[in-house]
Amino acid sequence: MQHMWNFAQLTDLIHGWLYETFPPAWALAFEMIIVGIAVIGLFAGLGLVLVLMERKVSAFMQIRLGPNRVGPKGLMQSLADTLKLLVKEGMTPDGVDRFLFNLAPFIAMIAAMLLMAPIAFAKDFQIWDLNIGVLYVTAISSLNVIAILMAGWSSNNKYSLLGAMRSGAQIVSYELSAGLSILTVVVLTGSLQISDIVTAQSNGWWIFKGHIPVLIAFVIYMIAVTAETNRAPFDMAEAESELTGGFHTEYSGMKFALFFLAEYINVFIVCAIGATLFLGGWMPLHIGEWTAFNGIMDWIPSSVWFFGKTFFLIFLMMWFRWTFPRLRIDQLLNLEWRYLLPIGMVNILLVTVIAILKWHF
Amino acid sequence: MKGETIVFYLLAALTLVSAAMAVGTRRIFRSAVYLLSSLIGIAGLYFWMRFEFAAAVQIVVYAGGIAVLIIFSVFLTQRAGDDMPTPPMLRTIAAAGAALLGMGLVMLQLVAHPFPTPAVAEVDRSVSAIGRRMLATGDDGFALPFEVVSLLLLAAMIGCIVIAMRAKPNQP
Amino acid sequence: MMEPGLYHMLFIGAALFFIGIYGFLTRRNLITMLMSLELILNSVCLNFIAFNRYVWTDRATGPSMSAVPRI
Amino acid sequence: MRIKKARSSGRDIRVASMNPDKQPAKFPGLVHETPGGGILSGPLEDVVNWARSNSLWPLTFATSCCGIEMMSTAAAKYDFSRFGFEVARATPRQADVIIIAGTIVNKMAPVLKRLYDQMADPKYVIAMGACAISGGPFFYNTYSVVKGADHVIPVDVYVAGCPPRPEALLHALITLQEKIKSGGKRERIDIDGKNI
Repeated sequence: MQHMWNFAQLTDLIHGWLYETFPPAWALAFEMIIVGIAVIGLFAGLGLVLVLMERKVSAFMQIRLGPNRVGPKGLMQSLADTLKLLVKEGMTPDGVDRFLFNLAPFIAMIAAMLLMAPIAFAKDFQIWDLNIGVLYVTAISSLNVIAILMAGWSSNNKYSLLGAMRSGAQIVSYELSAGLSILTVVVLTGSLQISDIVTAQSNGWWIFKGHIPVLIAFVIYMIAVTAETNRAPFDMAEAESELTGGFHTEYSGMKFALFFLAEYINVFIVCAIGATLFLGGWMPLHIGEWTAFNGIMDWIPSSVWFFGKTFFLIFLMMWFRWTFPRLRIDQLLNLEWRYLLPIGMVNILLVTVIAILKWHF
Repeated sequence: MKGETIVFYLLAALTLVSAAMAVGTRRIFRSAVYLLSSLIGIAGLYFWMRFEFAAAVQIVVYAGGIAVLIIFSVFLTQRAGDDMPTPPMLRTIAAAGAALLGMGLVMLQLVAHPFPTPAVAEVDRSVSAIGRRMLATGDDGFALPFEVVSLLLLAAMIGCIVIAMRAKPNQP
Repeated sequence: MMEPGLYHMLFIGAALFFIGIYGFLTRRNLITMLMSLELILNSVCLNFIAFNRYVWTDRATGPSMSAVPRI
Repeated sequence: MRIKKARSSGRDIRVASMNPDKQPAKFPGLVHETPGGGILSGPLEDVVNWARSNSLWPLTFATSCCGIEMMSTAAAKYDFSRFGFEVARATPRQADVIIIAGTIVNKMAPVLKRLYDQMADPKYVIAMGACAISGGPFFYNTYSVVKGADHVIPVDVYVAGCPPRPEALLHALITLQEKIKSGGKRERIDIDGKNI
């Protein structure tokens, strides 16, 4: 395949240079440091971009203008917010469990950072292509609920506790649906590895190849991850009109900003996984054996494909947020246990039949 | 010293120290959090041994399931903010003595017993191999335990549904 | 310090087991006893995996076996 | 001649300001000397003030009809999100500015004080409408209304009106922005040299 910018050359160049110049242990350490800095940089950049995007999308949905005074077209708005949150006072109120209260935002942040590892940002550009990539993502994303429960309990505040418990119930139950819809693609691919899943889509994305069951799985996945990242219409954990701020009621300044950032990073990650599973990740739009068409599509760099798809899904989630009213907690649990989960289970049976009989393209 | 060795000792320290804190602390919520970090340390050990599937399952089951279950039951049944009463001195000493004695015996056995360390080819730890073994009926298959556990799970699910079902309102 | 191997893993497993035993004997609270029991179960799983890694490396028995107590 | 006199008098003031004992008698107040000259911290302070002024997150706090105007300011026609105000926080820990939109009655006053105390520094206050400024229509013959929110908490910007139009609130917010940008801080009260 022809690509204009190939990240593999760049990473190989750095890798080779490091191992030629230094002894292996040092080279490994330097690589770790480089990856760490890159991930933190990506975090900061994504946080700024996504917060601004949320505000602009909300303005677009509500026929407003959105931030447009700070910097050109309001582009510096989220930078100003970040700087303000950095220099704002970070309180630790009396009566909280200090250790857990201060630990919780970092746990949320670390969980979000660990999730970056198996995501393929472009062709041959991946931090850790481990053989259980998708399962790893499912596993680590369940650590997030612990951070929320910790924050909610240690705040010593009834709103926080209620928000945390709601959030726990919600995340644990919606994880099942998300897992089932991830499994549909795993069944079709026959592998949990992210790179395998992406290469399996080189002649068409699963959402096209897998007939209607995969489409259903995609819809269920989007609903479930919207709930799992605690975003409206499923933002029971921080329902402002009922719980003032939910689990982060008592957090201020930078500790709150870490929660805020972790939420947006989680949104990015679930959308990236969704794009990888259903929309082919960095794989350009290929249609079967149409060589000419595929060749044209290959000229668009793979990172552009990946970020394009991911941001499309993020836009979808923001669209949900500013369109639907919030669900009540019983409606939320009913939706999961009475509709999504049974549909998902039947759906995975259908997909298994399709995969065994090789009906997919 | 290799980097791997350092990582191993860090993970071992995390596991053991947080396990000890989990049984030692007097606040029940903190105890649950320490337990969770100990279990994550074990998952790290699995990653260290390159059993990625076992590690991921460990995190899914314990962080996603059991820790949340324990924390919820703490919230719903205990007064999570209060300190638990300290156990009587005699019981502490007896328990510590029993644990140390058992530990010593096990260590004696461990040191005395030479385990074979064959240089066999690397094990196929892929998920599909584990899956085949789970459903194999032959000499080293796990079909029977798998089915028994499935039956147990089914019973548990039905029990959950029965408990959660709303009692029918009495028809007048 | 030595290169970590089977004995290190078995030591960790044994230590976890007896920490769990200690907790099980000292606590008089159902939930904390359950938590100690989790430690004991985990030490067993760790032993399975360690044996599979270092002794009987030709089969994927360890992960399968350790999956059963977890369920 | 006049210019020269002005210059010399200016120099006098500068000299006087360096030595607090020799201040001109008419000068109302004390001039405090800052050691150093603030060259290093100046630009950083400016950047921080720029960030603070452009990201004023209001607390959702509305006690009466001014709240409707506040909502109108937030809605599509006036849209205070243009200036970066739209992230209304329900919890005082995360809010920067409290817009007192409405009457403060005696029962509300302790709550208002508590909310203000719960906010993280730096925090700003806008008194919106006649009631919050002075008790407004309830100034006479009422036993239950606080005659101005500044009896309870310090106020940065007052907006007149009953209720003020959304443009007035926008103007107040921009005034607050300018106040922060110019480095104007509300003095903290010192009692026996201790900041409270």
